[in-house]
Amino acid sequence: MFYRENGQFKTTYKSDQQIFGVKQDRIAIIALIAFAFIGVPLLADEYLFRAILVPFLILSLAAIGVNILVGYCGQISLGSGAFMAVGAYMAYNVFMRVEDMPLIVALLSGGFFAMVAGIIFGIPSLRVKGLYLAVATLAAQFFFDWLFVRVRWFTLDSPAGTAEVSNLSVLGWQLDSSVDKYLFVLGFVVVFALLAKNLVRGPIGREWMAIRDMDVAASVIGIRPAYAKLTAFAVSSFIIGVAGALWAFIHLGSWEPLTFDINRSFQLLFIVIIGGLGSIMGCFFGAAFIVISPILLNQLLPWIGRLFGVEISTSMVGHAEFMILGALIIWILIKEPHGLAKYWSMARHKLRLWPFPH
Amino acid sequence: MSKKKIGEVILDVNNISLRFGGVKALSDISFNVREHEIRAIIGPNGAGKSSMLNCINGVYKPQEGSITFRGQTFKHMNSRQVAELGVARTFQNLALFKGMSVIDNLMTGRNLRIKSNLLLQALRWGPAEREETEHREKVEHIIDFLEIQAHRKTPVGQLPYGLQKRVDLGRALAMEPKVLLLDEPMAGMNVEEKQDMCRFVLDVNDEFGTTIVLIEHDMSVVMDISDRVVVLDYGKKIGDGSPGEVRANPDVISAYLGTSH
Amino acid sequence: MSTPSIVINVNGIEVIYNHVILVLKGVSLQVADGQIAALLGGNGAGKTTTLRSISNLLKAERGEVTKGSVEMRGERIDHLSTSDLVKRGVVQVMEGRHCFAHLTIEENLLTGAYTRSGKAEIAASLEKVYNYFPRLKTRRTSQAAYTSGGEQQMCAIGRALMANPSVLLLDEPSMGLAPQIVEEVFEIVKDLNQKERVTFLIAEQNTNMALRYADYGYIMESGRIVMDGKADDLRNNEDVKEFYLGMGGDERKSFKDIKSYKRRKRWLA
Amino acid sequence: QAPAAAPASASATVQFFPSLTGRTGAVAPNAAPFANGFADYMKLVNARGGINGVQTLVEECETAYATDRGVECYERLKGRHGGATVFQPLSTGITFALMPRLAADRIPMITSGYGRSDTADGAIFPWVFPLLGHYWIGGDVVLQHIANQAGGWDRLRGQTIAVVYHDSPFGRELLPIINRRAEMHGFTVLALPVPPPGVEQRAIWMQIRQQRPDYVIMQTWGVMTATAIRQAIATGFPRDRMFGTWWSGAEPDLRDIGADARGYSAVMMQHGQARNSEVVRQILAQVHDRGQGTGPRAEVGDVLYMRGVVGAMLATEGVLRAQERFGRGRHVTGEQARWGYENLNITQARLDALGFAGVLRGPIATSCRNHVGTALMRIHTWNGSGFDWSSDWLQADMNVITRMVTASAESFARDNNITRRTEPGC
Amino acid sequence: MGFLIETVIAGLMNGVLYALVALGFVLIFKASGVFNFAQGAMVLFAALAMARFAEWLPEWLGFESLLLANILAFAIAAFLMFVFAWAVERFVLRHLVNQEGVTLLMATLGITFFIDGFGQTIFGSDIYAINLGLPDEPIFILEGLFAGGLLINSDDLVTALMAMAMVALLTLFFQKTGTGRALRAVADDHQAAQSVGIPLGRMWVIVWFMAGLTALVAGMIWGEKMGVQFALTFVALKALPVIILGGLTSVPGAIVAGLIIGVSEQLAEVYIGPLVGGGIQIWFAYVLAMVVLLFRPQGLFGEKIIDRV
Ligand SMILES: Nc1ncnc2c1ncn2[C@@H]1O[C@H](COP(=O)(O)OP(=O)(O)OP(=O)(O)O)[C@@H](O)[C@H]1O
Ligand SMILES: Nc1ncnc2c1ncn2[C@@H]1O[C@H](COP(=O)(O)OP(=O)(O)OP(=O)(O)O)[C@@H](O)[C@H]1O
Ligand SMILES: CC(C)C[C@H](N)C(=O)O
Ligand SMILES: [Mg+2]
Ligand SMILES: [Mg+2]
Repeated sequence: MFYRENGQFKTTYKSDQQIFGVKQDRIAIIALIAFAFIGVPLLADEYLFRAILVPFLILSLAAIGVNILVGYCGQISLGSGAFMAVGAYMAYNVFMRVEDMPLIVALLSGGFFAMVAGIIFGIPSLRVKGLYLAVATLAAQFFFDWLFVRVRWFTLDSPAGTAEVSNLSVLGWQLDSSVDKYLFVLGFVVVFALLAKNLVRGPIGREWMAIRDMDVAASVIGIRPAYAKLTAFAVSSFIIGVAGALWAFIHLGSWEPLTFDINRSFQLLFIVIIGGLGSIMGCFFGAAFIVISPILLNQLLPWIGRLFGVEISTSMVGHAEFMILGALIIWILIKEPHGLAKYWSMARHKLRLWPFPH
Repeated sequence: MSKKKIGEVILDVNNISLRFGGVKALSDISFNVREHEIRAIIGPNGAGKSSMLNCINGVYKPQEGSITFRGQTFKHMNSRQVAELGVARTFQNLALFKGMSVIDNLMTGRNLRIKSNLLLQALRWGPAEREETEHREKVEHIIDFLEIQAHRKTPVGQLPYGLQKRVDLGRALAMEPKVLLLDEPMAGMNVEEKQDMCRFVLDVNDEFGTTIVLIEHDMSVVMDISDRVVVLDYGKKIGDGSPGEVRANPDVISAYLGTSH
Repeated sequence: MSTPSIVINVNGIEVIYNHVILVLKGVSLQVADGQIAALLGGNGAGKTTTLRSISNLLKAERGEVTKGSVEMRGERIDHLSTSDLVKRGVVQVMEGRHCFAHLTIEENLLTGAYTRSGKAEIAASLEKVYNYFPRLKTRRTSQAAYTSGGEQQMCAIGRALMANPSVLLLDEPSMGLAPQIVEEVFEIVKDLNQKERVTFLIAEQNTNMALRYADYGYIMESGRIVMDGKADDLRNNEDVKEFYLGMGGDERKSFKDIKSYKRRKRWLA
Repeated sequence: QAPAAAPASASATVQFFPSLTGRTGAVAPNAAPFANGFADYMKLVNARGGINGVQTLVEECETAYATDRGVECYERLKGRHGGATVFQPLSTGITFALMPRLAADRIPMITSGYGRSDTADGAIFPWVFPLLGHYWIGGDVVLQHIANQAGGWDRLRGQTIAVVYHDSPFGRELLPIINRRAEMHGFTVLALPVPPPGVEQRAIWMQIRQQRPDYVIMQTWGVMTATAIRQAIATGFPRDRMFGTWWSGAEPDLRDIGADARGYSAVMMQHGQARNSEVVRQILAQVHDRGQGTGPRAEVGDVLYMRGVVGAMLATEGVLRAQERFGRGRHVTGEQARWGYENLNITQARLDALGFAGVLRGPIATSCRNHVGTALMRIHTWNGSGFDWSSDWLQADMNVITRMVTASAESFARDNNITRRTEPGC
Repeated sequence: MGFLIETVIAGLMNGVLYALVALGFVLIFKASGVFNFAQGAMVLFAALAMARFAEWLPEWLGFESLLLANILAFAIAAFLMFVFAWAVERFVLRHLVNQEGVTLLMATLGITFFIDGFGQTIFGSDIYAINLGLPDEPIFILEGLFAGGLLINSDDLVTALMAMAMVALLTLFFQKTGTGRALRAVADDHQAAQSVGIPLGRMWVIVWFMAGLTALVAGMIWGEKMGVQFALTFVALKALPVIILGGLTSVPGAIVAGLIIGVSEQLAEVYIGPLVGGGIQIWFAYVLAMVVLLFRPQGLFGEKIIDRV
């Protein structure tokens, strides 16, 4: 009845090391995943799938990648958009150029190439720190934006330099309807989220965090900063690359480099910070916030206006949306610099103590 | 108490000099540390004590001199190598991983011993899981030993200073080092806590035979527990010997101890 | 003898960090004008937190005073900003040094005089600080980050002196200082106290030193004041002797002979 | 594959025209007048009594010229108010992203003067209508105009033409026709991409100063155009050798520069500024004078405003055409409207009746093979405070264009496993 | 040869403008440790205010003097920047004392969103002109020496002078005044700065106002050359490689790096660009800055990054 861990004695370290230590958590998560796979397809409509759920899931995935690098390893990156682009374009090339290429392999290969790019552009991190590094990663952002526009080879020489894919299928399963697309993306996201969680709570995750928190001390206890940073770049950009490929293949179907421009990088960083640095769960909260709130504002404002009998023009809505979003972001940062994930853990903490606080 | 057995020289520092621009942090320092002993380094503020430790574990690269560790001689050390050779240390200005829990901090101390690769870790499968559990057991021993069970999962940044110091020690212990370098482990503690800390240090020294190099300003601690003491002043060595000898050394008295002690 | 007026009056404060962690559970203490008060207690007892709530540095740590009040000479100061307090002469030396890493030692000291005007007076204060800590003078052009731990501690104390304070809150001033310097620091404290009537509240682990110089002492344990009294009385209290001064009976026990056995403190029983 | 007539549903008493706008951000100066013209004309249609009595309804959704926002807007609006009739996304990037979705949702898209040029081939792109022109036509006409001025195509041989373009699908869409013509007539193309939003063009204009091309063609949009012209002034490139395509030749681009920009020309998809046209008079009288104007009154009749008006006219005329087949005075579905757009035949008389005399030239007639309807263009030139026509009606060389369109559409069909429609007339 | 010189001059002039925007970043970073992404939005906001008031005031008050309109508009814009600085402190920074760099950076992105929307709401999103009365047409000099002469823009020269003056003033301010020292202290450690009695709030208002003024000057000059429109915010992105190349904390660094980047990207675009398809300006500056960082992680003039145990 109560949310308690009392009485759930952990007799082995193994059980103490589970992802969700409290039994109720475990049940809740499993129920949530089951609901996502079974309940949501029954309830949601086309708009929800296409305009909200699919982008939400893919951005969550990308944010997990960013969080590994920024939140866990402490290397601020503003180049995530570029790694999404690398994932998208390379997956596209693999998919189109190789006969009978299975979709999943193509998507993963996008991740692979993004990983290579990530490692290369991660090399400055061995010398450069903090905000200097952040700006240096913009080099990746602008370089790849340029590359995919300029070098026609990447877009199979299409005249306008766009890429498109159609008729996707996995082992005979046609990904036509929005439900199919949603389920496909969901599957990817769940698997990757679990793998990522395992990494960050394991030895490599501790190396990353150690580098983040105090790199000199980390090297004194035998952690090689180069290895830790580059693996973080690799794992992170792999995940981001896969997310990029999903975004292009599943969400858009047809895209251009602008899809992955610097605003995308900022957006991802927002997700991670609003959600909570160093929290996988936070990525989902952050993505939900960033995906839903502009849309919600955009639809809500005219409605609110009408309540008061004023017609708010589209441009006014557009500007107000910017202002409110900006203000909301600041507000969240002020209220909880550790992001929405902190609320999550605080809520659990309180629930655990409830009804006896302190 | 049984007289402990002090062994051969394990760490030999030869003619180390270290400069930062115009500042001579260390000039021509030599001393050695024997296996199983507690070796204290004392000296006034800015004497170069911390810098000495930094040279030993590769954070600073001295311009001159060499360091011999268990028979191998190095011009200067490399942090990773030193860690692999079995040297661990704690820091004067707490260098913990603030965002991580106590357990995770200690677990980083075991990272050198992790064998499973990234893929296994991601899947948390078989060997990786088993390995993790083994290391966790070791770490739990240390946690028990340092009596910080209650704080296992607290992010260390939120712990009070004194406990952070303990975690710092724990992280070093988790490496199961041959030699442990402690930089003012008892600063900011009251007597009771210092007593605890001394007990830990002595226990480590006794039970695991760990060699200890200790920097400390509290003379009573130094006098009570160390076997031999080096005294630095303005980067120079001005004394070396048993606590008693050092306490009687007039240079040391004027430079460091003052008259009231 | 008239009782000296109370300068700092902390009135049953509760402090919560991060909205959840209750750290101070009703702490009250008074520091009288011209007094040296010592705040003693183990790690995590809440000494730093108490000082922070007086100097109003809690907010930056995401902590807040949820109950009680802090008064200075009868006037509530819990809503004043730290810089206003400094202007009124209340200055805190933070635990763990906190020197301005990129500024030189001298620049660090000069920022300490931020609230003051008058070039000559500031120059005089600077001279005074250099007199107290000659070591700082030799390192004056070095960036603070590149000085040793002890040098930074001196810099932090010196910086606070530059504000010409009337109430000085010292958080573990002796930490990391060589014994001689510790002695000097306390001599400086006594000097300022006697010559310039500066009031002190010192959180200290070095109980021995603190009680030697202090007039009055408070002992904290897990967020409460568990004992207070004249410094001399505390020094003779059996528990304080055993736990804070390390004396079993009358002899100081050697650190070497500590047993893992611990006696429960009487006031916690 | 004409859809069967659907029973008019009771709820659908209005015909819904979603409007994807760019009222914020770097393209706002240019995209906002379009949206205003579009909305005002729809109001005019309603004031005139609707489309055979069916009232039009416009709902805007702001994309700020960003593709993913465009996709969200599309998803949001497509099902509203009885279903979207037709989308006009006002961005080539967004048209690319929407194309795969149209067939599944059975909603057509009008891309007047933007989008993929090869969508002119309705046999392969049944849902897309680049009515009145696409960039290949525009490019061809500009070159024709330049050739005419120079004294014939052969005079271009050996000359250099620089193309300053928005580095996006929009900008690049112009290049194939220019390159094709360059091959045919032996001039050199200097392609100069400008990264959006286009505020940094100094280096490009330095290059132009160095290479001294004979002409500059601009495929720019939003603030990029104004910046280009300012840079041309700063580097002394003669304005009368600069030619824009229709999105780069409107008042907001030039107003603040004024006299310094005199001589700059742009190819127009038929209409330009039309302050004195009948339709403008009507809009002023029946919309603005009744206090229902969407944007500032001063802007009514401006180039981009008129383009919005024309866009709305095409959208409603298609519905009208569809009603002829599926039921007069009834709401038509997107699929039915598609049929209407594919079977347009707007004669000059009809245009005159609608108030477009002197603005557009008919007939605008479409078919399965021809989703453009007409390929007539004119050039106008900035006189320091407004535009003057500086050419006759010009007709793109459809021999060249159609071949390019078919080849490109075929290759698209191959890559995407689309089969050419086979019904009669295709 | 003539063209090379022209390209270099064009680069230098661009560089001056980058430097002006970069200065705003440096100011705020140096004085509060905040990496202020809103600098670009501030440039836009200030320029919009200036442009619109210069247009509105003569209408409202019924005078015609361009000079007067510009002066008044400048004063109002400056006042708005002060209000802005005050609001930023009051509503944002005050509540974020002692937070990590990234958090502060994100907060400035929030500010960016806010003023982008706010500025366009009150001032509109069309293209507006700032007319300082400087001639736009180029001057050609040394026509005897080079074919076609050397092209110079007179407004470029004015710009360059203004930038120099600002840099000189700011450098003096930081190195020589007590406030300058206090600002640097704040950047190092918010809490400690508080503890010595530095009023963080006032400091922040001061620097943000100063940065606002730099933004105004930069916006005015850009606006004069290019017109004022939303897209101006993107110019700020160009200032980023400048500040890391020059060093986040160095005022002269911003200028030198601005010039280096201005010239080198111009040369790169003109001479290398055509070989690889053009448009390399967009990344060249970043890659250049990144490569330099590999050798000097703190930029050319930045303070050495300190990490000690
Ligand atoms: N910023 C913070 N966030 C959360 N908890 C905190 C924070 N600062 C202190 N605490 C908690 O408050 C309690 C009291 O800490 P405080 O620093 O006041 O102790 P102290 O008496 O000064 O100890 P020490 O002698 O070790 O410095 C501790 O349990 C600590 O974990
Ligand atoms: N990285 C560095 N750069 C410049 N000078 C340094 C550096 N590290 C240490 N120093 C200088 O070297 C001298 C010795 O410093 P060290 O930290 O070793 O002193 P210490 O003996 O540990 O003193 P304390 O007891 O105060 O900690 C000091 O004067 C210090 O300023
Ligand atoms: C108005 C717009 C449709 C024009 C735009 N530049 C494009 O083709 O993308
Ligand atoms: Mg030291
Ligand atoms: Mg404390």
